[in-house]
Amino acid sequence: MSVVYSVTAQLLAIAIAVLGAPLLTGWVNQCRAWLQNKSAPPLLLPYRTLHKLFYKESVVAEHASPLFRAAPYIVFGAMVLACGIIPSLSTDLPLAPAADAIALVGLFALARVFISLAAMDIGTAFGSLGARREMLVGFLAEPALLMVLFNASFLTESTSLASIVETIGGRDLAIYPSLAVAGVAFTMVALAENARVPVDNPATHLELTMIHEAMILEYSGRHLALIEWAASLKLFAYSCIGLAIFFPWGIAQVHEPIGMLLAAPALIAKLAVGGALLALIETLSAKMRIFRVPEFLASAFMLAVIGMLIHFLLGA
Amino acid sequence: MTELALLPIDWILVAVVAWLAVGVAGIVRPGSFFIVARVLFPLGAAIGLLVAVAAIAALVSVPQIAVLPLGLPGLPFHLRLDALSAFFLFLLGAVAAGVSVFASGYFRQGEGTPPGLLCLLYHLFLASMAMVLLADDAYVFMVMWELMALSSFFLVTANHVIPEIRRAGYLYLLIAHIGALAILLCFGVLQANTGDYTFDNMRAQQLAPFWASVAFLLALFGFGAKAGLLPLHIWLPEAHPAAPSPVSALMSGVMLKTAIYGLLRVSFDILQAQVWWWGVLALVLGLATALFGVVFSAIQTDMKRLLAYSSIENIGLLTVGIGLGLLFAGYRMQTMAALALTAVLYHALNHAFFKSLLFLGTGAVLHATRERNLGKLGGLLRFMPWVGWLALVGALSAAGLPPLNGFVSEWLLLQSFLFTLGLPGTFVNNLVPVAAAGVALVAALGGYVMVKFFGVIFLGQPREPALAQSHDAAIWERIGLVWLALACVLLGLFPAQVITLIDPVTRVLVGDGIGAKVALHGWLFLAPVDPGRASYSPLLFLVLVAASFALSFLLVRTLYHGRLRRAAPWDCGFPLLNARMQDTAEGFGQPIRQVFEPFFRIERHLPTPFDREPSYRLVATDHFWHWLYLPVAHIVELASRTVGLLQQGRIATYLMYSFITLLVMLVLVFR
Amino acid sequence: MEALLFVLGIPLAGSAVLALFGHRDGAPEINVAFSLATFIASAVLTAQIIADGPILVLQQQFFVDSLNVFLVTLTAFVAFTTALFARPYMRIERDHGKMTAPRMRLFHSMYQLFSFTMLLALLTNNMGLLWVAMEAATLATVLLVAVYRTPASLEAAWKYFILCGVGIAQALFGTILLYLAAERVLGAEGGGLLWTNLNAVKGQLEPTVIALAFVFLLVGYGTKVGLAPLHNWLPDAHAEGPTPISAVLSGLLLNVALYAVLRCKVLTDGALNTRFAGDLMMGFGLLSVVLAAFFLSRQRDVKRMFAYSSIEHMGLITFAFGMGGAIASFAGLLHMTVHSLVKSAIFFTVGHAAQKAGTQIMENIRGLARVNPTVGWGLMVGSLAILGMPPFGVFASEFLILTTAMREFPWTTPFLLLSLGVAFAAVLGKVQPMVFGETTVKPLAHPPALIPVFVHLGFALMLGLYIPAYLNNWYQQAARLIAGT
Amino acid sequence: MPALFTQLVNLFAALLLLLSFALLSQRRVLSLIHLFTMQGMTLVLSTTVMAYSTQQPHLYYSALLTFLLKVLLMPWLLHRLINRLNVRWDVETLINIPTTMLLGIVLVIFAFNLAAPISSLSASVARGTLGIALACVLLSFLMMITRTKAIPQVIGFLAMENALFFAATSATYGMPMVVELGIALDVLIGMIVLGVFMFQIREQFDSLDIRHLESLKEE
Repeated sequence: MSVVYSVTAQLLAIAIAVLGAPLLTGWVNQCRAWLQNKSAPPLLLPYRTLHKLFYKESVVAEHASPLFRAAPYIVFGAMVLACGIIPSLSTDLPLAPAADAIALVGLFALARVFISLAAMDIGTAFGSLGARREMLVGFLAEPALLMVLFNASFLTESTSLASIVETIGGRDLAIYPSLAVAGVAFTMVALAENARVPVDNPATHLELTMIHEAMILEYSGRHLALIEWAASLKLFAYSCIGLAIFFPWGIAQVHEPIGMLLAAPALIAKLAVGGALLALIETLSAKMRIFRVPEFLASAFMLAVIGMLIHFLLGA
Repeated sequence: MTELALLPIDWILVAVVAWLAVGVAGIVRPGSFFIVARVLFPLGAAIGLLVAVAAIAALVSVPQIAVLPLGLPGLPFHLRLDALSAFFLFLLGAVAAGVSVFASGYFRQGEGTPPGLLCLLYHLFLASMAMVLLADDAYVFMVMWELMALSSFFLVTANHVIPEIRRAGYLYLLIAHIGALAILLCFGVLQANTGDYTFDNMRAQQLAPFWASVAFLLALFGFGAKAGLLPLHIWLPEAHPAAPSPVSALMSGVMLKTAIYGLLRVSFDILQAQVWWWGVLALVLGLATALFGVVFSAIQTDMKRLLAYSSIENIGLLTVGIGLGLLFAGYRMQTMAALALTAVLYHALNHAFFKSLLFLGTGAVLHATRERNLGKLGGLLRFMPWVGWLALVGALSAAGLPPLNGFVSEWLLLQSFLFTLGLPGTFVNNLVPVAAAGVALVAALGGYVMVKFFGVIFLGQPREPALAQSHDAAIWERIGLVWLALACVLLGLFPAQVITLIDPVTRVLVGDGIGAKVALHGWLFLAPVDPGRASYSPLLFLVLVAASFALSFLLVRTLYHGRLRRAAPWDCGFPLLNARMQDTAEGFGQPIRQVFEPFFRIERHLPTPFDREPSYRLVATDHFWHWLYLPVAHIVELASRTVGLLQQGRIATYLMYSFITLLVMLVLVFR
Repeated sequence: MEALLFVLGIPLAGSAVLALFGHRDGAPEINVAFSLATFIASAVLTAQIIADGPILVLQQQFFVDSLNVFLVTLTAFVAFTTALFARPYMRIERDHGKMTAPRMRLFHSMYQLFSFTMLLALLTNNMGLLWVAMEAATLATVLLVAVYRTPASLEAAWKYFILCGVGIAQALFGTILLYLAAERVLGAEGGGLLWTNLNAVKGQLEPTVIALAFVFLLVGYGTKVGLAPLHNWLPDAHAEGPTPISAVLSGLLLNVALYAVLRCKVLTDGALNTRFAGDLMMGFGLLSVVLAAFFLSRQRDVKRMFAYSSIEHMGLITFAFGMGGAIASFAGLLHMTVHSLVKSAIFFTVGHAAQKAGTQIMENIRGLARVNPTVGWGLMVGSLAILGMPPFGVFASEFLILTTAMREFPWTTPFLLLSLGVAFAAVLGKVQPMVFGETTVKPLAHPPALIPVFVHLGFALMLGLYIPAYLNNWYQQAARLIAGT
Repeated sequence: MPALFTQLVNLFAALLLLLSFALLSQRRVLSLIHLFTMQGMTLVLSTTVMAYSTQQPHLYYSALLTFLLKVLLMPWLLHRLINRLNVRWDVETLINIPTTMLLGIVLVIFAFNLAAPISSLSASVARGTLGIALACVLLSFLMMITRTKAIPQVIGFLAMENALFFAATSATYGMPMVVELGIALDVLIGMIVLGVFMFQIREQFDSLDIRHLESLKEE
């Protein structure tokens, strides 16, 4: 009986992620437009974009290697798996043991490496430039994210996301200073990883500043669609990580189908708020020069480490 | 494995003798290229396999002892094959098999030393490494240790016409020898004036903490010199690129591990890891080494130097793990120590495979293009697909990406950091998170380095027109590469099984292991303590990613279409785009150079607007060379000049020396 | 008994014969033949000693025990191989016009006389005769050092003569004091100079006199051992004399001088029952090792460099004997053996290398391995062996010495570590480009004699990996003798 | 044994010391040789006295030997040498004479103090002589250090041999005959070798100034 529940929970989680991720992107864009007094694009625009791109034929450079064409699928797959193991609705996920927090970071790294390699594959100036910048962001963002997760792990003596959520969510509301610091770090990392202002601007193609867009410049058609989708999946995944660690309440515990019915609206609500907050941050902050980025991320890294030190000093 | 007529140790001795025989056979017809390449090296590879199999057998069987009628009177060669030796012997054999097969296709006519001599030195190198791992008394250990250094020295200087290579070899042998002297003194302490140099006796000695620490420090210095720990790493980026690629592969992949073996053997097995601050020392030293290595490898423009620095990084990570193990063992937390050591051993194995794979890959590239400078390579994936894709496997595992092997060991290492809560002492407790952060940073930078390595060599467009003619690796080389790549994948996918094999080794070292617990949770999942705490299943991981890959692929094809048009890359409206405009290796390293500015000693030459032919040159060198080695050399030179004044040719002065000596001694008698 | 007479008689007769025919064409062969005969005789003698223990013959004037018999064999052997090497070498020198017929005669007869004095010094039981033999050895070689008659060689010989003469005079004074001390115990007719008698009564000898005597003896014989700061004659003499002489000086003379010191040390330890002698020897040894190491790193002349390396190794051996104890003494004896084997082998290769390049300046000797691999690799392997690289015997002894020092006298190890490191850097850094790289040397008229080189290195290799039982027994007995246990 | 002999031996010993000082201070080569001869003569006399007083026959032989060698042969050789090479100049010293003398006196005191405990043990007639012998050795050592020409240096060397010989005869009852013979032989050969050298050096550097022999050094 419980197996059925857990399997359904798993499938549901993946399905919500894959289908709902563009919606989240759309929502963020809409909020941003409102905040900037622009006429907002329709909420479902991302879906239309994806449809259009899938429909178009994809143009590939002559000497593109198979790696170039495989990369979008790998990235997409990685993101799907990421969403599959992050407890968004329920902590009772059969796939969760496949990868714990560290493996999750590894998963993101895998995606990053492949997209960067694909970007270098064509051999245009932009591609390699973007790849370099992406790796620059990555080599600081990854350890920072890992340290954030470590904060939670030290707190709960576990690296498995499910049990982290269960432990923190299980306790009654308490303020963990280490987690608070880690939360700030996580926000900064999330901004950088999802190519948002102030680190990168998804809406620009200005070669001086662009990171993510520079890498995918050569992509078109279905490949581009997959990458865009993967990007929104990544945003979704990060939001879910944040919610799972810092606001775990409402996520269904083991073997309670009713809880799952409650969890869905809770998740949606939390995501809505989170998206709005993200839009707010993007509106309030200005894009920074590319070489400010390491400092930005380094400070995130430091914050995460300090969080751990605080934990060891205060024992909380 | 009892159905073997001989014990594993006998098999390994047979293999050693066979290796020597192969080498000697090579010297019989030194000129004959065919025999050496097509007969002897494959033979050596087969022997390597034998060693690996026998080692596996030894891992699961009781320690075995052999005594050879050689050595000093009263001190014959004691050999002992316990789990620790067996583990490293397996590493040696398996890697050597792949490298030898590759080498049989690699060595060409007319490159420096005649092939027969190379064959002799190469197999002498292998045999001496095997003997080092078998050694059970100080004398045979030292003899084989130095023999290893010597044979590799001659291998490094195989192409001795080039002065840089001679210099590299010189530096290598010098530092190796000084390290060996330190190890010698370490054994001198350990034997505690009993005149009995067997390791058994050394285990029996109850050294005072002071002497134990002296011994440990000497060992750390000696083995660190061989492993390339800061600040004794200086030889490594010189010697590894100088050697022929198979030799570089063996040196990076296996020889450095013998140093790790020695450190484990002395600090855990013989000294029983008594003092906790040893761990702190090793931890800090290792962390510094790892960061230094990875940062330097990020800015290299020579592909083999890049790999050499990355070896320094990995040695650093191993040392961090050892330090953690020492720390835990110092506080008698054996299980945790076992976890850390499992990570160390696992990573040693992984590094052996992927690093030799990468070095062999560079060897193939070198032969195809005669070019080591990353700035002159590129786009080779199209011309040499075999090397390219196999190198990709190596690069991904070196980058520590799931589901390949590099990730498993890094995962284990980070896990063992997460268990430091129980450690007493605020200092240690504050050190640990910082160290963990450092390890994470190093791992991420490792990813950066590998993207640079693979992307610049194999992706993009050829930076030189000549590259278009470069041919793929021949069959022998392919076999070698495939063997190593396969090992990387398997080690990545079946960690639980590997750890059950590592278990007896950690039992030798700290009397505890995690194999049982891991086996408890089945073959699919890797959960060192319990799944609720941490678990990882690379196989499932791979399956899931692949599944979603396939699913999305099929869906896209079915719901939409598979139309694809080939066109020229988009030139952003600038029609004269060419291969030279790609990001260079220097460019790719530039962010790191900016972020880690203080690490380097940079000499930059920028062109001015008025230059006739503007040129840009940037040399980033090692601070240690200028701050440590040159001063030492200067001091020695100064001292010898001072001493030289004694000998100024006048006989009266010489008589004066004798006279004064006489008087002084007479005073000594009657004081 | 007879064997002993042969051992001493053959070289004496040889020098007489060669004094007559030494300038003929066949002279080198005669030289080899006599040396071979001596070697055979000494081998027989050794066999007898192993068979029926120490002997004391000719009114106790000659005494053969395990300590000196192995040195006798070693001496005879190295003298023989050196003669083999000298055969083509001196021919080439003659072709180069550096040797004339009378000089060849001088060389050959003096060569035999030298080996006679060495053997006499080893075999005699009489401290006075020992002194006489040592002095005679100087006199026999001093003219050979000057045999080229170049200003440099004359200067070297002059320094050799004066410094060693003065030094040895101190040794004579020491001997007199020894006799003085012995006379009070043994009486005027008691054969107070016979080592066996002295050894028998060493417990009753007057400590102060013996201490004083040992000081003089150490200064005297130490000068010939080449202990710093009494070593100054050694590099010059080695560098300027013909290479066979450099080989025997390094390989034999130093050993014999050290043997004399050892005999005296045994008596002194017996008389004083303190570490006095040992400490002095350790001090000298350490000083020599350190100084020599730093000298090594500034040499330009190849023979001079290896002369300093001899000083370093003699220092190491003296240090080992100074430490005392069974293991260290064993190591010292082993080191004596392998050093004289390896060092003479090195001088053989160096001699040919210098002949090929027409110079002894190392900057001008390049890439030997290209033109003549055997010489090149011989030099390389020999240098590595002398630097203490296993599996050669030098490593075995250094292993024992260092490990013993680390526990008994830890304060000495930094010095040893430092100087061994510096020496390694110096010698390897100079030899490597000589052997490898682009070449500057040209082939020779006569085929070089390299069998001795590889025979020596082969023995050194064997001693590093496997020490035969009977050899081991020698070493053990001798070590017991020296360590006085 | 009668005190007379002891006094005689002591007298000769004092004479020997005196001669050593004279050697140390003397500039002219010819007179150096004369002094050396006188030293030898003193040695012979003291040896004979010892032999007579202690009834040791072999001391007579050694006295005879000394006479032949050190009184007749050596001086003759030296004379021939300086005639052949005609080097009869004054010898300038490295350190000026008075300083040398002062050093010498210090050495003598040092030697006496050194020998005091030993000579009290000496079984032989002449107790004080050992100290004197030691002093002579050190003095001739000093002489060798200070002289810049070859022949004076050699004379210093021979004087040292004399001192040693004196020590051998007076402090002990003389060395065994075989040793004596050996020593004598060595000294003889040494002289000859030296002579040969002198000529060689002469023909190479056309002078016997050993400051020409300073080229072999660590540059």
